[in-house]
Amino acid sequence: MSSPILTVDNLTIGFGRSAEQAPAVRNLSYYLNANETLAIVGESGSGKSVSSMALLGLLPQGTSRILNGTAMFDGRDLLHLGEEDQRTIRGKRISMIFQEPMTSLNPVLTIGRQMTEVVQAHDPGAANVEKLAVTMLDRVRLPDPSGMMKRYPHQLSGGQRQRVMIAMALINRPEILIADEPTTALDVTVQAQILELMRELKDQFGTSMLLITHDMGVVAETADRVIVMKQGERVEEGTVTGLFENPTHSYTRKLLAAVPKIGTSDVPPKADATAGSRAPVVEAKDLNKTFRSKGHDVHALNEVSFSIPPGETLALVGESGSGKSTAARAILRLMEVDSGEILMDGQDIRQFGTQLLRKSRKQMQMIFQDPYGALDPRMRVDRLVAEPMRIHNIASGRELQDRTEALFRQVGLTADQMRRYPHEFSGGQRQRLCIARALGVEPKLIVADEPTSALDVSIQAQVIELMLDLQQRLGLSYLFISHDLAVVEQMSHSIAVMLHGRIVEVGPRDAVLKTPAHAYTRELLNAIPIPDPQRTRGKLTVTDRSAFSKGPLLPVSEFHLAAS
Amino acid sequence: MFRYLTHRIGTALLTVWITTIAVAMLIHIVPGDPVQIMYAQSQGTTPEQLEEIRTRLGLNEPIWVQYGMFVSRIVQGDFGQTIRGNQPVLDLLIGRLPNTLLLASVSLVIAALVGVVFGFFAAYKRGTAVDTGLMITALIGVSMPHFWLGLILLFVFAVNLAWLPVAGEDWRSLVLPAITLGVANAGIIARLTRSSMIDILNQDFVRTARAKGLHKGTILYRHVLMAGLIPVVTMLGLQFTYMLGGAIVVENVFAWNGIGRLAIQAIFQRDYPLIQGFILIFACLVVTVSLIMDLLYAVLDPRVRLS
Amino acid sequence: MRKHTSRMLQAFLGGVAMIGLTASASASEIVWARYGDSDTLDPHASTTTLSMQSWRQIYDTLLAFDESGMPRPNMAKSVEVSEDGMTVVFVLNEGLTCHDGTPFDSADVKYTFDRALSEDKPSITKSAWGPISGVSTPDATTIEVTFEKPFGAFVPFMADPFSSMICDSNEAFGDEFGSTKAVGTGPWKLSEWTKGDRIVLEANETYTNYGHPTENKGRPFADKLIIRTVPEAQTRLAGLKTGELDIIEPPLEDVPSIKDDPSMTLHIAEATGQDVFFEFTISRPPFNDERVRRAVAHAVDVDMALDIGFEGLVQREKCPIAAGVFGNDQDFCAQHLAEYDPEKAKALLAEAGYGPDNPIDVTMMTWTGGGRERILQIFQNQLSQVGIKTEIEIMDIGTLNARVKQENEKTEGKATFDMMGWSWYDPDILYQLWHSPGAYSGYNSPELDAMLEDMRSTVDTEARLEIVKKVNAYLLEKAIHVPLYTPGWMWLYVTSADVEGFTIGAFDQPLLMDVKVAE
Amino acid sequence: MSLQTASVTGGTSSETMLKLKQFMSNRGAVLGLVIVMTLIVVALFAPMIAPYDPQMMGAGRRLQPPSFAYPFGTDEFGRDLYSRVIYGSRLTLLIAAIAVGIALAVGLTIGLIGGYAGGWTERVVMRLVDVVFSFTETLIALAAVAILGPSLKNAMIAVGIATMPFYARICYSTVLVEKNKPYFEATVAAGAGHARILFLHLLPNILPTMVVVATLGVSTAILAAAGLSFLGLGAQPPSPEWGWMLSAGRDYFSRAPWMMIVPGVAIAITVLGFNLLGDGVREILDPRQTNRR
Repeated sequence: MSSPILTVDNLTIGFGRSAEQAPAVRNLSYYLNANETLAIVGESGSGKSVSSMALLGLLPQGTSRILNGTAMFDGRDLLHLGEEDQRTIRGKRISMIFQEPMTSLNPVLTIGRQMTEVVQAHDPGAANVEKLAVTMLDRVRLPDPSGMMKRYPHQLSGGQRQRVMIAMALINRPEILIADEPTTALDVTVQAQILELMRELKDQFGTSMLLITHDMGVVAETADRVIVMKQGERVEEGTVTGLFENPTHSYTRKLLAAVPKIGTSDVPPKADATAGSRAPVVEAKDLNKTFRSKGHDVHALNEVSFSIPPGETLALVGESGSGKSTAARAILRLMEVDSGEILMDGQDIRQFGTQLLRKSRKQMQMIFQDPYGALDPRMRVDRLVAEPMRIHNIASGRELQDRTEALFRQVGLTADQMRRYPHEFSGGQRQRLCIARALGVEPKLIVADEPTSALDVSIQAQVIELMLDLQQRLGLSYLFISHDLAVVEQMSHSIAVMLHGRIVEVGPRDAVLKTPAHAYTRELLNAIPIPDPQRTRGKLTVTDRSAFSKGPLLPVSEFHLAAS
Repeated sequence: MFRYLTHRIGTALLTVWITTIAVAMLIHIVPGDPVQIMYAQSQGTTPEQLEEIRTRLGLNEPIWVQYGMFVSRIVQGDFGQTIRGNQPVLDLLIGRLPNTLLLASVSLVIAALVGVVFGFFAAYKRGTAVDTGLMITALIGVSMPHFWLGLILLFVFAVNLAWLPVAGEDWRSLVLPAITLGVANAGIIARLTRSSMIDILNQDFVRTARAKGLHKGTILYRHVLMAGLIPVVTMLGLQFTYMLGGAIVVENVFAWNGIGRLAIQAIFQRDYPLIQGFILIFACLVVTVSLIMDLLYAVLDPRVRLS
Repeated sequence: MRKHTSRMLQAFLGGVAMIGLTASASASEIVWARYGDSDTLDPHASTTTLSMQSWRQIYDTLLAFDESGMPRPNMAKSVEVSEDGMTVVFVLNEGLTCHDGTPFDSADVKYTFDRALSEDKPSITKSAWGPISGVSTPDATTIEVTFEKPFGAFVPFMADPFSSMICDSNEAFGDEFGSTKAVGTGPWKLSEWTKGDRIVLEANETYTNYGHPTENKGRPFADKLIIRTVPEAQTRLAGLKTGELDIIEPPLEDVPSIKDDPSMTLHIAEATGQDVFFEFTISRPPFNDERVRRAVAHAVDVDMALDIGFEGLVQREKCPIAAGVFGNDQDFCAQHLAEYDPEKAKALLAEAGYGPDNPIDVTMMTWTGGGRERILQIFQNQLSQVGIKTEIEIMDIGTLNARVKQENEKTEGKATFDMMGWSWYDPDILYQLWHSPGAYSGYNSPELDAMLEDMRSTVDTEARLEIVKKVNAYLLEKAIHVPLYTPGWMWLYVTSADVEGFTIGAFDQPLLMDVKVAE
Repeated sequence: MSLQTASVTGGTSSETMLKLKQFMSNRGAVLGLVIVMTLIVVALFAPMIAPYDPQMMGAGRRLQPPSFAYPFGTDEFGRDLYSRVIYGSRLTLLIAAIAVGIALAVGLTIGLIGGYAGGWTERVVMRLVDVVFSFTETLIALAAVAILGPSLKNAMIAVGIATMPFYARICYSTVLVEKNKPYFEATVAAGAGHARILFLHLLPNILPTMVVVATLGVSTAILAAAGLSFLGLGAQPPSPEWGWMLSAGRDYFSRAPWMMIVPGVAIAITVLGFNLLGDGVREILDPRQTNRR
């Protein structure tokens, strides 16, 4: 191994007034070798982003301070360089890509302009800058690279923008590339492509990479070495294989244990044996919904049908824009569909008037992706949890209070937390509150729209466990919306895969995951980063979305159907 | 883009249309008998004569017929005659419109220059003494009653020091009213520019620009100012209409011969045809300005231009 | 301003451009600044003093007032009233011409009369022309006006700007007349009117002054007259100081310092015919009670108010018809007027049943400007001392006119009284105000109607004087028309030291024929 | 993280203390608070603070320059300007309270209905508001006075009407923001009725923003009302309303400049106070920039 090209020592960073007392990053030390990929892993608030921003002097001005430490690069301390010296390194010798591809590009400048200025900023007299930019766009495999130069960011998809970011970051052939959660905001198939691209280009350009991520799967696929951070401190460091096989620190172990791995959950969640034979809790038939957007129609739901037996979980899986959230909202009539039937106890709730509809909502409750936003910040949590019971006149007075308290206990909260406000709770606790609220009216069905995706992995695992536990105890049915197949595997009895508003495959969990019948399902499965450095996957195939078959569903085996 | 434009033009026309209704109804919502007020000047008008005037003005017709008559007259460019002195309303307004536009435009230029510069530097130096100083200055500018500032300027510079002519139509008479109107609005623009620029400075793409190693000047000019100016431009459009509103008061302080001074006179004299004409002209003006600003916005922002 | 510039230019250019500049410097101009603009140049479409003053420059009248306000021959070299007062014959001077070069003859006079008295678009002062039954023109210089009944105020009316002679060529201009076009026979020709800013007039080279009390009998001495609108009084004064303006209405508040300033001269209009007075809503309590009205008159110390409000520059007026008008007799009126006596006021109020337990709460109104809001504040203070609570409302004169009429027509609600101002050249004003229905639908009674009709139709001076006195006494005794002061508005003028020859004619008409502006 | 800052004050004591601390550390806001509190105290205890009756005239002490006996000098009637300014503060606060009250009540209602109802109602209501808004406060206030007639009471109403669209628009956009938050959907999904959603959820969440708007709106209202009085379309004499006093004083500028300067400074300081306070309140209640105008 070559000598490190970057050595960080005792890096300590503080924020705001309490910078000294409670630094966001404490005594962080690490090194990065040439041609190496070092992953810094941690959950939110671990200080992993902050520490890497500090290297380039990109910390928010005024509020944050580097309290201590050095970062030696090419014989110079990055942390104590003058602004101009730092500038000559940024984008030239060390460059960076960020998490948010939607906002990281300037919306009023063309891609070409934003590409070329990186070169010109470091070499004002550079020749053939345009040509170089086109070449780079081509190398990140963007279609029509010269046409791309004249386009504006809003005309590109998220994945395309992240490709532009990568092209921009590599155009000056930097020695180090810092990638801060580069794929977190992307769909899983896009993520796989971007990761593959980054690996490839890193090798071609001989760049070292500092990868900041929370995703163990990404780490396993991409990194050579790993640093685990927790609350501003490094808790463990090691090679990727060593760490995955032999985690020494308890936090690392916890982290690894919490990561849902596809194919590891062999036993489906227990279900009532008679479930399949009893009438479904809810049945959707031929739902259609079309939005008008910028002058053309978008089919959010296209002949979508499914049914959920009592006590079972149906997972709706798909990438962003596939229509899965629309389907969830349509079931609850939070959004009106254009046509189709939603049957509950044999009655089409689409025909219900306001009063009946409100009553029907007693049967179906919802929990949301964003537990921060789903609770009215100005209402005390006991009143929030009690609200559905109050609305549906289930209880009042002392009884209401008792029931609320019971609900708190049921979701693992304590009665002394009842008089607080939502902001005093952590993300996981808030999701528990949402669940408690949903349970109050003793619904048959809970629609859960990505209930864990805003949570850190360790918290995510707890919430899943709670939901499974409740299902068994109360015989609940779930409509579980998720993009994460690993989570889906843990939760569901059956799975429906959605693409462009259509269900392209539906069937029992194992059938869909183990013997996927539709090409898109296979691609989705293939794209999932696997948190196991030993397992490598084959070359990714990327199919044009519109090329997938979206015909009528035909049976593959019993209960297992796929689009023809 | 096309949809955007048609929508904007539709909105503009709708605004004018609603205004015509409001203006036509104006005469019916004033307390007292408008005809009596209008003809109070004439000596010894008898009730019969008043009735005749009422008939002539169509005030005895059903309200929609009156509205129809009103609109058809307006469309033909007939805004009626003033009560005081029987002058054609449209001519009076058109005659003074250039003065108001001139005043508002020059004030806008002053306000925009001072405001954008102040706001930009305050945003750039945010959290520092420079920021505080600039923003306190801006806040004082916003807090001063501009008629008062105007009078003080008038008395000090034109009356006591006699540096500028006291009344007239050349550029020197424009100096004080334009400064008065400009200063008050510069404060607002500075505050808005600052917050707009801070918004931009906090955007991810500015961080990207820094990460690319661009020069500070390039970042500020090409990335921050260019993107930050788009909301500022829209804001300037809104400010221009405020300038037109503010001009009403300032014109009266400085005896600037614009439609604002005429409007105040009309209101005092309850000269309803003139008030109606004024509101209509003002509406068209506001609508035109907003439309121009919308177009400018579309040209500046590719997200609008290319959609 | 132009003078100012040319001076600067001279200094700058030295002798080089002297020739060119002499020409422009010799073209003398008068810049006269007032607080507001004329409403119109059509003498039949406004009643404001601001308008009348501009008509006076552009148009001429058959007769003209002399210094004392008596009508004298002017365009008409003679005027003859028949014995029975039913016919008036004017004979015009020869060779009168309009500004557009057309001769002015009896046809133009008839045109003016016909226009003023027309059915569809009469002059808004139509009733002041009198009960005219016909106008005939036996020849080019003779005009015969016949009446339905005698009308004593007709002859002086022919000297008033309301009767300005309009050339019949104006007919062609249609609606433009009075707005962008105005052809008259007066000393100045309309060159340009920028509304709200300035009326630019040029000397009428062919003008002959037959009857106006100025020394100059030919064209005006100055070449140009610019009537500017400069609303702010302080600004006008500043403009006068810098030489930008020549004649201004000064800020009253600065009169003490102006008097002491040798660089300017203060002129005070006399015999303006302006009368500022109280009138009451006698349609409802408490002002339906004569005692309460008299109590108001007794409660106000007008002299003190004038001292504070107008720096003592205006006169106490004791007659319903203003000083300078036929029949004004201060001593006679004083005998009937309720003079300042707060004790008497209190007594009268107590007698009428008002007092601390039953206070009077009324609204006191007047129109904007002229320092009147100050006078009212003083009155308010004084009235509160006798137990009359008042609320002040100030509005535009047109609004006030309408409001007073409205208030008079109401029979319930909070009572009002107002400080109103009228200016006329003849006691006939009282007919307009108080003969039923009256300008404001205010007080009227059959006996007053009879007296006023008598006053109108009496042509004999002596006899008319007696009736005028009787009417004055009646109005004062009943406290219907409580006179306060004169003059009331636009009565102060200041000229710069450069200006000579400025005088103010009767009824507040500045005479600019003699004015010379030094360079 | 931004989500956390956006969910503003809960109401617990620790939270309140934190906000209070944050407010007190903003020197401008504290200055604003001091100015406003002083103004309120002065207005409440005007009869005790003012040395003279604000309407008391005295022929012998007209147009006196500021002195120990008359700190701000006297006016043309010999009235003590200091006492008049003190009593004028009552009117200023009254104007602020009534004008802002009208604007807030009407604006809030319209904004809530427009934002909540959606669809046809939303389009009609908000378009009308936009039309009124585009006319700027000054013009609307003038038009309202033209209809109602000049008086202080009408000026307050006029300013209320004129500034209403601003409140309605802010309220409307705040409702839209709140409507897009998951808790709104969560409440609907729970089966809540209109009244519950409007009054128990939406209203408490938009109120902080509206409080900020109202605090900043006070300045606008005071300036607009003073402007109307200055033009003679508001307060009538002998009211010690500052705008009217200023207007009355201008005739005496060369002889008694304090007559015009004193009320002008009083207005400026008051407006500055409310602006500073408003900025401070905005900082703690509403981290988003609710831009004025």
